[in-house]
Amino acid sequence: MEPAEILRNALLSPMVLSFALGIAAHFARSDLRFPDQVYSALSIYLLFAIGLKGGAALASSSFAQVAGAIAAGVALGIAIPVWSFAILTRFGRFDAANAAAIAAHYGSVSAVTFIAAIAYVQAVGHPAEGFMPAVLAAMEVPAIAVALLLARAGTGGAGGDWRAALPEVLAGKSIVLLVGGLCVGFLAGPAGMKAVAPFFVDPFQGVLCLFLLDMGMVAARRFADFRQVGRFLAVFALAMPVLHAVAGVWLGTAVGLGPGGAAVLGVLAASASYIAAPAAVRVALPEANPGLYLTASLAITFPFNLIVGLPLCMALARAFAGS
Amino acid sequence: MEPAEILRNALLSPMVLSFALGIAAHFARSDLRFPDQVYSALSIYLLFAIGLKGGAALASSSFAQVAGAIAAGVALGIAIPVWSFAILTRFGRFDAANAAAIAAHYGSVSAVTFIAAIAYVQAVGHPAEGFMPAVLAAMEVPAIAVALLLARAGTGGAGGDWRAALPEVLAGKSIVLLVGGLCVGFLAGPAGMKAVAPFFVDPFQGVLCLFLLDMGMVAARRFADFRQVGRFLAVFALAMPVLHAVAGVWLGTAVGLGPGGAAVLGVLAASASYIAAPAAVRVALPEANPGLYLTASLAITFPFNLIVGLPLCMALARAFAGS
Amino acid sequence: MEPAEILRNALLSPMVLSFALGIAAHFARSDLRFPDQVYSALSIYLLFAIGLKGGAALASSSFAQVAGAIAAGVALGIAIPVWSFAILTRFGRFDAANAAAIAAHYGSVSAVTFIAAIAYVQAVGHPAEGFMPAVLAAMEVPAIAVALLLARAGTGGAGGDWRAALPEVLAGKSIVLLVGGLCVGFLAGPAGMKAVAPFFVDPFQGVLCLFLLDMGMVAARRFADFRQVGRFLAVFALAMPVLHAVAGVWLGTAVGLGPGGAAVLGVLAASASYIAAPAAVRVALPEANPGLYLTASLAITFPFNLIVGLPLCMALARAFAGS
Amino acid sequence: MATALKLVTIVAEEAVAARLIADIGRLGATGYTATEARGEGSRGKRVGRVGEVNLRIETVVSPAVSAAILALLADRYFPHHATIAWVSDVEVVRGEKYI
Amino acid sequence: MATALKLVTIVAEEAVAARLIADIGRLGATGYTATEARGEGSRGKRVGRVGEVNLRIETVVSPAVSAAILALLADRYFPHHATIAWVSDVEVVRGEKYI
Amino acid sequence: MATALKLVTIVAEEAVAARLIADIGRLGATGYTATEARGEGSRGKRVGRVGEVNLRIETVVSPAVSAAILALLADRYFPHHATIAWVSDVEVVRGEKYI
Ligand SMILES: Nc1ncnc2c1ncn2[C@@H]1O[C@H](COP(=O)(O)O)[C@@H](O)[C@H]1O
Ligand SMILES: Nc1ncnc2c1ncn2[C@@H]1O[C@H](COP(=O)(O)O)[C@@H](O)[C@H]1O
Ligand SMILES: Nc1ncnc2c1ncn2[C@@H]1O[C@H](COP(=O)(O)O)[C@@H](O)[C@H]1O
Ligand code: NA
Ligand code: NA
Ligand code: NA
Repeated sequence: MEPAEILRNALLSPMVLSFALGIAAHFARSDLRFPDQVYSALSIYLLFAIGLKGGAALASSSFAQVAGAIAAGVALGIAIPVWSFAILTRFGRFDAANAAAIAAHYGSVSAVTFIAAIAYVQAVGHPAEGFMPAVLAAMEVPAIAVALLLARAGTGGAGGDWRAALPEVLAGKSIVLLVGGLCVGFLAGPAGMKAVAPFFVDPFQGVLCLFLLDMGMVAARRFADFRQVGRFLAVFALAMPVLHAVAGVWLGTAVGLGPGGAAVLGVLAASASYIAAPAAVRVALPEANPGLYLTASLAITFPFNLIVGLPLCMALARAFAGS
Repeated sequence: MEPAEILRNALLSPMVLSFALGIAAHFARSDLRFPDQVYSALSIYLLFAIGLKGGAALASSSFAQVAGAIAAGVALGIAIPVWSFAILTRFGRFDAANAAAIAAHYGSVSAVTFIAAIAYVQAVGHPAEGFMPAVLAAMEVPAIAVALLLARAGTGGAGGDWRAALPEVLAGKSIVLLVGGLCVGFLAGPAGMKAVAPFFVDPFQGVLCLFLLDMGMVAARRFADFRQVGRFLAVFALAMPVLHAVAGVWLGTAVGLGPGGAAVLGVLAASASYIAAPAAVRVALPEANPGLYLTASLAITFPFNLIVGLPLCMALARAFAGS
Repeated sequence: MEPAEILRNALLSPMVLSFALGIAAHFARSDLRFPDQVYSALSIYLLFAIGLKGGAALASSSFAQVAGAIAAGVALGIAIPVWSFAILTRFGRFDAANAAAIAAHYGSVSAVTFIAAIAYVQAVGHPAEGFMPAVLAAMEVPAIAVALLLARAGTGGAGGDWRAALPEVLAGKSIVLLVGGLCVGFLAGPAGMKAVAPFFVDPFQGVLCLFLLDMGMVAARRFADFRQVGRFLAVFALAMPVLHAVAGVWLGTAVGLGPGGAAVLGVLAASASYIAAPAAVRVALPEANPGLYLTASLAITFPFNLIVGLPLCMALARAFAGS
Repeated sequence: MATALKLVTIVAEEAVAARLIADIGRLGATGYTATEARGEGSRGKRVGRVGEVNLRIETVVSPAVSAAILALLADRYFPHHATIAWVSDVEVVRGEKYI
Repeated sequence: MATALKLVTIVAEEAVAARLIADIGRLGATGYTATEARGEGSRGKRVGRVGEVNLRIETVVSPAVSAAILALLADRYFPHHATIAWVSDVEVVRGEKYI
Repeated sequence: MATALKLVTIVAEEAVAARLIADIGRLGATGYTATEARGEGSRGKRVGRVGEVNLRIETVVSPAVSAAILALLADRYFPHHATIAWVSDVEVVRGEKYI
C-alpha cells in the first residue's frame, strides 16, 4: 500500500471523521448531547469486547511471544514516567504533583487510541497479533504506580497517597473489564467466542465511531483550556508521543512482533491515558491541575495520535521490519 | 406484488406492530418505561445511521439526479407551510402563532416516518434511491424558516423570533447528525462504510422497532389531548398528508425518481416533524400551544402515515410511473 | 456429547464466565457500575427478543404440541406455590406473608435463566422447540396469583391484596414485552422476522453476557444478606429447584417435548422469578421481607441453576428420553 | 408576589412510587417532580437494580397538604417500605397555583 | 464560617433550559447544578420524550440575585413555558464565592 | 411527630464521591440519597464525561453532624475538588432514626 493511501486511510476512516464531526458539532454550538449513561455503556462495551477478543487469541498464542511483548510494554510503562517527570520538573519547572500527574498520563495508555490502532493496521493490511489487548492491560497500571512514587519522593512524602490510590486503580472499571474480558475470552475459547461474536466483534468498529463522535465533543470542550496549558506542555504533548512511538515500535520489532503489532505497541507508548490515570490522580494527587494533564492528553495528544500517530507508527514499523 | 399483499406488508411489518404494541401497553396502563437516555441514544443512532448510508450513496450518484430531488424537496418545504398557514388562519380561525406553529410542523419532515418508508418500499420490491437521506436533510429546515417568517408578518413583527430560533435549528441535533452523517459517509466512501455496516446497517430495522415501541407509548399519551385539537385540526391532520402525498409523489416522478424514491418523497411531504419543528417552535413561538401542534403531528398524522400513507404513496408512485 | 463436555459447556460458557466476573468485580470492590438505564434497556431488549422469536416459531408449530407444553407449564405454576407454601409454613415456620412471597417467587419463572437454558441446550446439540417462550410467558403469572390467594387465606383475608396486585403484574413490563413480542413475532411471521434478526437474534447471546456481568454484581451484593436467610431457607433454595427440575423434565417429556424442550421446561420449573414476582409482592405483601425472598432466589437459586441446573436438566431429559 | 409554602421531598422505592404519586395527588398536591436516585439507609444500599430502585419525588404544597402527606407516609409507607421524607419552607412565585 | 444565601430551584422544560441557564448567569449566579427529571403539573405529565423533557436546575445565590431570577421567570418564562420555581434559605460554607 | 434536622446537600465530582460518602457515614450520617448531575461553576462546565461527572448527594442529619460534615468539606475537599455544599432546615417524621 502506498504512503498516500495509508494517510488517506488514516484521515478518511469513519472513526477519524466521526471524531472530527464531534469537534465540529461543539463549535457549531450544537445541542447534540450524548446521554451520560449511554457513554459509559459504550465504554464498558468497548473495553470488555477488546478483552474478550484478546483472551480468545491468547489461547492460541505461544507463551514466549506473549511474554516478550508484555515485558516490552511494562518496560515502557516504567521508563516513560521517569523521563517525563524529569523533563517536566527540570525543564518545564512544574511542581512535583503536576509533573507526576502528567507523567502518569503519558506513561499509561489510552484504550480508545489502541482500538483505533488495531482497526487501522488491519485496514492497511498488517493486522496486529491477537494478544495485543493483553499488552494493553499490562501497560495500564505500572506507569501510574511509578508516577505516584515519584510524586511521593518529590514532595518529601507528603503528596502521592499511592497506597490509597493503587487498589482503586487495580479495581477500576477499565482494568476489571480488560483483564476480566481476557480471562472470559481465554476460558471460553474460540468456540465460546463464536456465539458472542455477532455482538462483541462485528459491530465493534461502528460502536467505536459513535464513541469517537462523543469524544470529539469532549476534546473540543477542552480546547478552551489551551491557555492554561502553556507553550512548554503543548510542545511536550506533541513531541513526546513521537519519541515514545519510535521507542515502542523499535522495542516491538525487537521482541519479535510483526509490523502491525510493533506499530500498535508504538501507538500504546505514544498514547496518553484519560480514563485510568485521571481517576487515580484525582484521588492521589488532588492538588494537581486537571486543566493541565487532561487537556494535554485529551485535547492535544489524543487527536494527534489518531491523525498523525497511527500512520507514523505504521511507517516506522515497516521501515524497522525492512519491508 | 398485489395491492392486498402491499397492504399486508404495511400493516403486519414488525415496525407497525411494535408501534401498535406501544399503544396497547399505554392503554393497559403498563409500567413499561423506556429509559429517557436510551430513547435519545436510539434517536442518535437512527439519525446518524441514515446520514451515513445516504452519504455513501451520494458518492456514487449523478449530480443532476440528486440536485433535482433536492430541489423538489425544498420546493415542497417552502410551499407547504404557505398554504397550510393560509388554510389554518382563514378557515380554521387559528391565530398567527398557532397557525405558523402547525404550518412549520407539516412543512418540515419526520425522520422516523422516512425511515419506515425506506424499509417499506424496499420490502415491497421498489427500493428508493440511496441518496434520499440528503433530500430528508434538505427538507428539514426551510419549512420552519418560512413558517416563522409568516408568524412574524401575521403578528405584526411581535412573534416569531426567528433570528434566535434558526441558528438553534441548524445546530439542532437532528441536522448535525443527518448532515454530519452524510459528510462522514460521503468522505469515508463504500470501503469505509463496509467496516461499520454490521453496526449501522444490519441491525437498523430492529432498532427502529424498539424505537417505534416507545413512540407508540408517546403517541398514545397524546391521545388524551384529542379534545383540545378540535374537529377542524383533526380533519386537517388527516387530509393534508393525502394532499401532500400526491404532490410529493408527482413531483418526485417529475424529477426522475424511480417509483420507490417518488413514494418516499411523497411520504416526506406528507409527514409532519416532531423533533426539529417542536424544538424551534418552543423557542420562537412560545405562545403557540403544544397541545395542538404536537398532538396533531404525533398522535394523528404520524400513525396515519405509518399505516395508510406508506401503501398510499407506493400505489400512487406505481400509478404515476405507469407500472 | 460426553457428560464431561456437557459440564464444560455449562461452566465455561461466556455467559457463566461473565456472571462469575460480575461476582469477582463486586468482591474486588470495583467501581464498575452498569448504568441503571442501560440495565433496564438490556432487559427490555432480552424480553422483547425472546418474545419475537417465540412468536415467529409459534406460527409454524402444531397447536396440539404447543397446548400440551403450555398446560404442563401452567400446572407446574399452580402446584409449585401450593406445596412450597405448605413446606415453608409447616416445616420452616414462616408466617403466611413471607411463605407466600417465597412461594410466588419459586412458582413463577426467571426469564434470564430461561434464556441461558435455551442457549445451553442448543450449544450441546439439543435445541428446544421454538415456541418455548410462549410457555415461559404462560408460567409467569399463575404462580403469583396462587401465592397471593394463599396469603389471603393464611392471614385471614388481611394480607395479600391480590385484586390490586394482579392487574399490575399482568401489565408489568415483563409480561407486556413477552406476550407483546409473541404477538408481534406471530403476526409478522418468519419473513418479517428476517428483517429484524440482525438486531434481535444474532447479537442476543452477547447482550446476555453483558447482562449477566451485571447480574453477577447484583447477586454478589445480596450475599451480604445470607445470615438473614437462615439454614432452612438456604436448603429450600437448593433442594426445591432439584425437585422442580425433575418434575418439569418428566412432565415435559410426557407432553411430547424433545429432550431440549423438556430440559428447558425443567429449568423453568426450577427457576425462581426475580422481576415479576418481587414487583407484585412489594405491592401486595409489603410486610414480607425482601432479604428473604430476593436473596434466596437471586443469590442462591439463580447461580445454582445457571451452573448445576442446566446440565442437570439436560442429563435428566436425555435419561427420560432414553437416548 | 411570593407565597410561603412547603416543599415535601420523598425518597421511595420505585415499586411503590406510582401508588405514592397517586396518593399525594388525592391529598391535594397539584404536581410533582421526580428524579431517579441511588441511596443507602437502614435497609442497605439501593443501587438501581432488581428491587433496588429509588425515586426522589418533590412536591410544593400548602402546609395542610404537607401535614396530610406526612401522616399518610407514617401510616402506610414507613412500616414496610424503604422510604424517607423531609419538609422545608419555600417561597414560590404565584403560589396560589399550588394550593 | 457559614453565610446565609438563597437556593433557587427551577424545574423547566428542556427546550428553554439552555436559554434559562444563560439568563440566570447574566443575573449574577456564579454556577448551577442540573439533573434530568420527570414530572406532572397543570400541563400534564412530562416523561422525558418529544417535547416532554424536564430539567431541574438549582443555583445558590444572594437574596438580590434570587429576587432578580424570580422576577425574570414571572415575566418571561411562566406565561408560556412549563416551569415552576421555589426558593429556600440555605447556609453555605465560604459563601462569598457565590455572591 | 416531626423533628427539626438539617439537610446537607453536596455536589461533588464523582472521582471523590465514594470517599466522601464513606466520610460522612463515619461522621454520623445514617444514610444518603444521590443523583447524577451536570453543572457549572468556577471550574467550568461539568457535563458527565471523562473527569466531568458530578454527583449530588443529600443527607438528613442532626445539626452536630451537619457541622462536622461542613468542617470536613472545608478542610479536605474544597481546596482541591470541584465541590459545593449547602445546608437547610428540614422537618422529618420519626426523626430519631436519623440522629
Ligand atoms: N439520612 C438520610 N438522608 C438522606 N437520604 C436517606 C437517609 N436515610 C435513608 N435515605 C434514603 O432513603 C432510602 C431508604 O432508606 P432506608 O429505608 O433507611 O433504607 C435510602 O435508600 C436512601 O435513598
Ligand atoms: N406542585 C408542584 N411541585 C413540584 N413540582 C411541580 C409542581 N407543579 C409542577 N411541577 C413541575 O413543573 C413542571 C411544569 O409544571 P406545569 O407547568 O404546572 O405543568 C411539571 O412537569 C413538574 O415537573
Ligand atoms: N452557585 C452554585 N449553585 C449551585 N451549584 C453550583 C454553584 N456553583 C457550583 N455549583 C456546582 O458545583 C460544581 C463544582 O463547582 P466549582 O468547583 O465552582 O466549579 C459545579 O459543577 C456545579 O454543579
Ligand atoms: Na503511553
Ligand atoms: Na412534511
Ligand atoms: Na419456577
